[in-house]
Amino acid sequence: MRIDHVALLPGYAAATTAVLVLVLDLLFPGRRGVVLAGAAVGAAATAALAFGLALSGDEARFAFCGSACSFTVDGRAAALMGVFALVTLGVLGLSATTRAPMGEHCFLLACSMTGGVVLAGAADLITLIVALETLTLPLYVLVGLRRTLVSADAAVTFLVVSVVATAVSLLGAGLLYASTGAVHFGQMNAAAKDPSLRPLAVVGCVLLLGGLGFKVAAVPLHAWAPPTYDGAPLPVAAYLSTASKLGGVVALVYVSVEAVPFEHDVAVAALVVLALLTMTVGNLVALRQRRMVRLLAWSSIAQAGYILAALAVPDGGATALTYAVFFVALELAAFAAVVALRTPAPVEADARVLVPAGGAPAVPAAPAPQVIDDGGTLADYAGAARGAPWRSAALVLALAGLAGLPPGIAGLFAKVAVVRSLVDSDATWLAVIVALNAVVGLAYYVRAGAGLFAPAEPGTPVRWPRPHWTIAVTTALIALVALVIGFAPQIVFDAAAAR
Amino acid sequence: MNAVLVAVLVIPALGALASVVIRSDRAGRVAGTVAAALSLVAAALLAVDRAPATGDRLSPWHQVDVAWVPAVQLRFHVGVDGVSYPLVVLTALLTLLCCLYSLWQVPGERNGRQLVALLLVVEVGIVGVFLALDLILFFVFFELVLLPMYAIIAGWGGPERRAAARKFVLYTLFGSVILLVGLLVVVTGANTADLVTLTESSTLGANAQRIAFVLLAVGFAVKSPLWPLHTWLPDAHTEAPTVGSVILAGVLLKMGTYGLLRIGVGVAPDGARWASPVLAGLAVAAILVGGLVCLAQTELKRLIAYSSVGHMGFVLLGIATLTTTGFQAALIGNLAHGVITGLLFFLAGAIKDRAHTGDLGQLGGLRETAPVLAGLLGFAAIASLGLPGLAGFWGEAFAVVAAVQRGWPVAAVLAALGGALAAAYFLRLLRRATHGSAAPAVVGLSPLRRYELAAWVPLVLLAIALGLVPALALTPSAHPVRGLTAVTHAD
Amino acid sequence: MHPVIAYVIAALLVGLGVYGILARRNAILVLMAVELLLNGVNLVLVAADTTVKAALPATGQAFALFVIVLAAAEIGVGLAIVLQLYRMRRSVAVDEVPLERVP
Amino acid sequence: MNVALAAAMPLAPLAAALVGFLLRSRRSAAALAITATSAALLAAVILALRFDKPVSDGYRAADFVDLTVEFGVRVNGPTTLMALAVGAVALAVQVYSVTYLRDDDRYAPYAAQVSLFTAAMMTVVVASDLVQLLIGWEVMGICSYLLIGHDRRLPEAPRAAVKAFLVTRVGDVGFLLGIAVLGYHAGTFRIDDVLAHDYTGAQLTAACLLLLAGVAGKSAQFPLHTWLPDAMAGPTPISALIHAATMVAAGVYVVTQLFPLFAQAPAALTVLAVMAAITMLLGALAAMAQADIKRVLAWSTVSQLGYMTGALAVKAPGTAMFHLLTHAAFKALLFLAAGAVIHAVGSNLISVTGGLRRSMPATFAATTIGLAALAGLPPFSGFWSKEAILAAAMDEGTGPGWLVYVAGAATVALTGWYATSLWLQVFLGRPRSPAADHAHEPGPAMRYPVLLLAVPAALLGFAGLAGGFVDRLGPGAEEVGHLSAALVVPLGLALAGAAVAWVMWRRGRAADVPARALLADAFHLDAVQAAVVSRPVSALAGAVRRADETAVDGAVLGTGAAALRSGTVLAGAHRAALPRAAGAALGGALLLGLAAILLEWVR
Repeated sequence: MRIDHVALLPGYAAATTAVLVLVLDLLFPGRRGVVLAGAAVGAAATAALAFGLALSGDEARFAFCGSACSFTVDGRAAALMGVFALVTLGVLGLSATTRAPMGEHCFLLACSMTGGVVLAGAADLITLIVALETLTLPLYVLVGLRRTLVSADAAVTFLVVSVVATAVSLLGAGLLYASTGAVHFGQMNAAAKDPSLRPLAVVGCVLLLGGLGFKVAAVPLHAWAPPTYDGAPLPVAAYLSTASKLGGVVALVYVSVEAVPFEHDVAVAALVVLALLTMTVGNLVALRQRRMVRLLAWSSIAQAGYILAALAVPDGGATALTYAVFFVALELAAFAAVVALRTPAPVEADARVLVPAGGAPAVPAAPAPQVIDDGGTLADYAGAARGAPWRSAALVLALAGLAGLPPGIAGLFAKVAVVRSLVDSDATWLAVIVALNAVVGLAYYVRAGAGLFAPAEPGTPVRWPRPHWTIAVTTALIALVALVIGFAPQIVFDAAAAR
Repeated sequence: MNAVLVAVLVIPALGALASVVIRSDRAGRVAGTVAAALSLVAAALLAVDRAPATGDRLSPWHQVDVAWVPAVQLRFHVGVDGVSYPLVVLTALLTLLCCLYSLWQVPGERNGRQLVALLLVVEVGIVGVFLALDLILFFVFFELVLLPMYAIIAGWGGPERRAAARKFVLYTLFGSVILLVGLLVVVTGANTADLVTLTESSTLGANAQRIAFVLLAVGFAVKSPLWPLHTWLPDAHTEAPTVGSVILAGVLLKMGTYGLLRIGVGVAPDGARWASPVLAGLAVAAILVGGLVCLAQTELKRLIAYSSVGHMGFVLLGIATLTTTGFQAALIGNLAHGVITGLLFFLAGAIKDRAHTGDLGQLGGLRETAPVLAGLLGFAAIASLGLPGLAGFWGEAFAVVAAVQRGWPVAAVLAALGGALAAAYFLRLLRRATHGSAAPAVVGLSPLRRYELAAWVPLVLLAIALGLVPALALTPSAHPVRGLTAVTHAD
Repeated sequence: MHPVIAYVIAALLVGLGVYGILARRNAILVLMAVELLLNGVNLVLVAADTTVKAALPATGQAFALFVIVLAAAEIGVGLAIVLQLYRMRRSVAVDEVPLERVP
Repeated sequence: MNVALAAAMPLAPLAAALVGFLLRSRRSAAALAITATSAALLAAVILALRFDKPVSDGYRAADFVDLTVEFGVRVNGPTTLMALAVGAVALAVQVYSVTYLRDDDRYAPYAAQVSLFTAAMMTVVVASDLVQLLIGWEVMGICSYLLIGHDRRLPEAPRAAVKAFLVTRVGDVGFLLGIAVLGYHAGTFRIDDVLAHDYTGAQLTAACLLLLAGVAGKSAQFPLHTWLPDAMAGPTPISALIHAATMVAAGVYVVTQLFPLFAQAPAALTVLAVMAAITMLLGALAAMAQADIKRVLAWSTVSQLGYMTGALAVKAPGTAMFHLLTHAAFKALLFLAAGAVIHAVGSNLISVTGGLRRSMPATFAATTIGLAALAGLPPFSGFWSKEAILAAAMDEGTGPGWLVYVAGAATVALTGWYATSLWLQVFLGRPRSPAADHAHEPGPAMRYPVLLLAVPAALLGFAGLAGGFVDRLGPGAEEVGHLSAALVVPLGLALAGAAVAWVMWRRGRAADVPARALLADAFHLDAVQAAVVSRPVSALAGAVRRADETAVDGAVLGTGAAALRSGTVLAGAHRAALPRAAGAALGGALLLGLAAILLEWVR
């Protein structure tokens, strides 16, 4: 049993973070700031270790090796670990004003992060599924932490669909094992000899993929996403639509590309069906959404469709991961901007100038804002462009990127990469469908973006309340990252291709 | 000189940044305008100390070539040659004029510096399209224009602006995603995105070329626009603010025709030869439909928009003939249309701002109340109907000649009749708008302001200059055009 | 004992689970049904160890252990959340939980 | 030197025009216009005196790689004469207009437009390249459009202007295509090269017929003549300049310049002959029934142009040139004199004139000369040219020849009739209105041009006796200056026509010709044109617009609406409770599994 602890360092760091948070919460009861800071430091350390690992040397590191290894950390895996940590860091930064008890909030996020970090290194089915569950389980609680009806509903929805999906994927895994007798990615390939067991393997493979499809909210396993995102606190929704989804993509890539290439044609068929359904349904339903978070939820479903399409072509794994990373950055930026726009700083009911019915702004002492921490409707964003130009700019940037247009060049390159890999493997028809779906997508992104510029209805503040400073800083940083990787996308491409 | 090449792209970007960052509206507008002026200077400078023609097909005067995203074979490869140079200068010029115009006049007194900033961003995109020598880079710039233009229409446009802007952005995005697929078919097929390499020696198979050309043609046809993919244009023009219409008609449409010539024909010559008859048929249809619709059109800006459909039809007919005459006609037709239609939209905007109506039924007798405006409108209309001696003539007449050359007499006859139609509807326009006794709507119009004349006069002069000295536009493009036809007839 | 028996039982368990998930309105019962399904999976894994030539002996049993742990964790968290739901709704009927939120 | 002179002829007025559009004060505008036109005329005179041998020179103006266009000058005999005529008439009109438009606040642009027109016509005259010629050709058209529409008091002016431009433009479609054919096959548009290049018969016939369309438009030949009478809505000097002396003659001139091509295309010439015969008869018949002085002259112009094209049809371009020149002289004279009359009585109607002989002696004398020339009475200029044409037609002898001859002879009689009738009604008898009573001669600026033009109108015919002049006319001028016995026939017919007119006038029934309404409306050809062309086109336009908005755009909007609708439907499917989500997940996954199994089995 060989164990390379260096490979495990990020995992250790992540787990330690969780423990640290518990301890801090114990030592400094009620000191939200301290706990948050501790969690942030932990996440940052994890990220640092992961990227250090990614940059140190090219050869992969292994742990828990018998005849085959259960944990492999190559450049790509390390980079993915880093991304998980960074996303968690960002979400922590957005959580400053969450109404949930900070200790639990941070602890659960740290646990989830641990799951993500481990997932990135998983090299057999067991590790993969366990890590995925570690990533998901805390989220049930996170969604339900607020004592409100919507969040309880959301939590239950999430829970039920999730456990069902997990059961399905476990069934698939079981059948795969029953047909191949191996759980390590490398060996399943080699072991798949017996033709009589082939149908079993096929079903197992498809069921596994289907179950994993739940994580990326692939149609028809998607219906949980909109209510869950909408019911969850905004930071948690952000985490769900980024880290959790990235976890799903990683799992899908590992299974479809690494584990069961011998069933690739079947996997391809399943993935193409899922992709077509997902992108089309997601985009069309998103057209009719009135609430910001639901719109983002449906749009993220559609985006998952593009990722699945990329997966459907041979060696599309790298492309899918690339797209997923770009998407995560932009989606996180979008949610950050929404958080910044929607959650006002705790107190300071400062002199809030109201838009009068007509004439010059008057200055009445407006009532302190009731605490709002959900996305609200698109109409609630009217006047944001004038009231909060920078935050609006960030949101517009993110939406443009998700639509795949400049100034969000990152999104543009993501689309180009996907379409390119499709065209490259003579799936031009699929490329065309993806392209047309992008057009439908723009329709609602534009609507959401234009909503910011609509004139504010009289009675609302002209200057929007300023967000908590950590949220402001985090939003700025995330937006900056989203912008920068647009101009230096090669980093992501390389990382996704590094083995 | 390569520094200048980059400067042409960077200066407007910085200008846009400045005019957004600067707090005061006035100062922001001025900063943007200065940037526009500088970029015009830079663009003009591109003509000096050109590199000697190396390749026989595509040999830029100056070029910059830096790796950017190897993963998608994207290099930052920009360069200028005789085909793109006039268009670059025209773009810079029109942007400057629009910025000047916006210094004083912004529709509905909305925020002016943002408008200027958006204009500059659009300039970056369009100039980038004309300069790009890498297919993916070309696409990036092609997309860059989309949202700013949407914002210009939706933010500063007329009453129906939101719907029109929406239609514009979705329809043109449809075009450009198809274009993307086409470009990637080429890139993955030839395993390079470098336009020079692709033009010098096209390694694409015949079948790939056909697929690629069809996709590219559809993509560019939406932008140009080519009938029947044109219906976003009238709405966009009718609702867009004056400067928006000017940029849209003046240079934005040219991205389509330029792309079709530079990339469609240059990269997939066999595909082009295979599809050219269909293209020509559609072009002729565009000419006739545009003319006939204009003849039955009653709204000033809509009429001009549809006339653009007709004019672009001539340009596309020229390209479709795949003859040097046709290409040259298309290129000068591009320029002429940019200058003249830009002027027409300026004038139409001035009229609508004053008379508060674009309905030809309510206008009339303009020459009694505003003789100068009427005179300029008359000039622009006459230039636009392709009167010999003015810019419009060369493109249209020689598109017809090229059709005869290619052995398409029917197309030639129909196109020439389309020219007569143009005369019919423009004279109808003049008769409705300027002749007769003054209608109530045009009584007591505010006089022309100095900045308006400042924005218009350069276009008037350019229209005359291009008409009397076509060599201005034709001489620089002669060599590259010969190269292109060398491609299309290499068999 | 012939492994077929085990597989048949597993299939039955899975079928029961699926039926329960689709038919039950009570959240607790739905979770139970999932449990049944998972147990079917466990049975498959364990039985597989006897039928298939495993690359690594007894992998299936190890896997089964993990599945049991997972199931326990899910149930734990799940019950907590169902309790929360009960607090809010005074009912644990899943078909009273809307997917669409009326704004 | 000759090249420079030739270049100066168009360039001077062009400069004047470009500057003139910016001017406001009428004094400076007039000074500029007259100076420039005089310069052009001077250049023309010097060129005519210095001219020894044809020259041609130019530079490459437009490079279409395998086709090039050059701008340049090309001088030969006819060129010099044409330039003289244009310059002289233009100058006369500019001077005349200063007084005629005394109280018009838009004189400045008017003068500039006349200068621009002069430049364009001069371009046509000296052009060395077909495309360059086309430029002048169409700029003339637009100028005539602007000038016809000049008068704001006339409600019909804008319509007439549009009609004039459109009808000629339709003809120019053919002209452009003809040029395209010629230029494409010759690989160049230089006239000399085009004439040198040898085309196949088919190419030539096609090209020449296409060119003829343009010629018919500009030179108001049937069936494209309908715009000319309406064009009389323009100010009288414009009618004199454009619609009598020069522009309408441009078509004829161009054919004389390209005649070597036509000579090899007999089919085209036959068509031309038929066109000419119809045109001259139609014009004369219509002229008989007009009640408006200017319209009488307009229709007579149509008819006289028929003579010129007839001469071309019988391979006598030189003779056509000769008639073109004489006609330019006497028709300009007639229009300017008519302008004086209209100026005096304040109306175009013949019925309000009468007995102006005493009150306007100078105008009377001038008009007498002009009408005599028009009717073809010796020794006035029209006599000589018309005789030459008929003689040429008789010598040609073939079908076209006889056609032209017969039509020409008949037209001579009709012309004699309406010329005499007009002369009698306007100047003799007693005044028929108070305005005619108090009529008086116009100011000198209007009088002298008339009197000066009277000289060539009277004497230009004798130039036909001078050999040098005949050589200048170019080929096909053999008949010019040679009188034969055959001339008694047309002469007799002319006198007969005149006599009949005199008799009718004495009976006081000068106005009522048979089938007056039909003739006055020129056989309702306008209505025919409207029914056959205008209305169908506008109907088509309406239909196309509707189709474009409903079908083409409808498809686009329909797509969008369909997407939204399907979105609504799908969204409705999600308006449900949790179990549906779980069921969908489970069902979906299991269905995928089943599908996979089936896939396996079919394999």
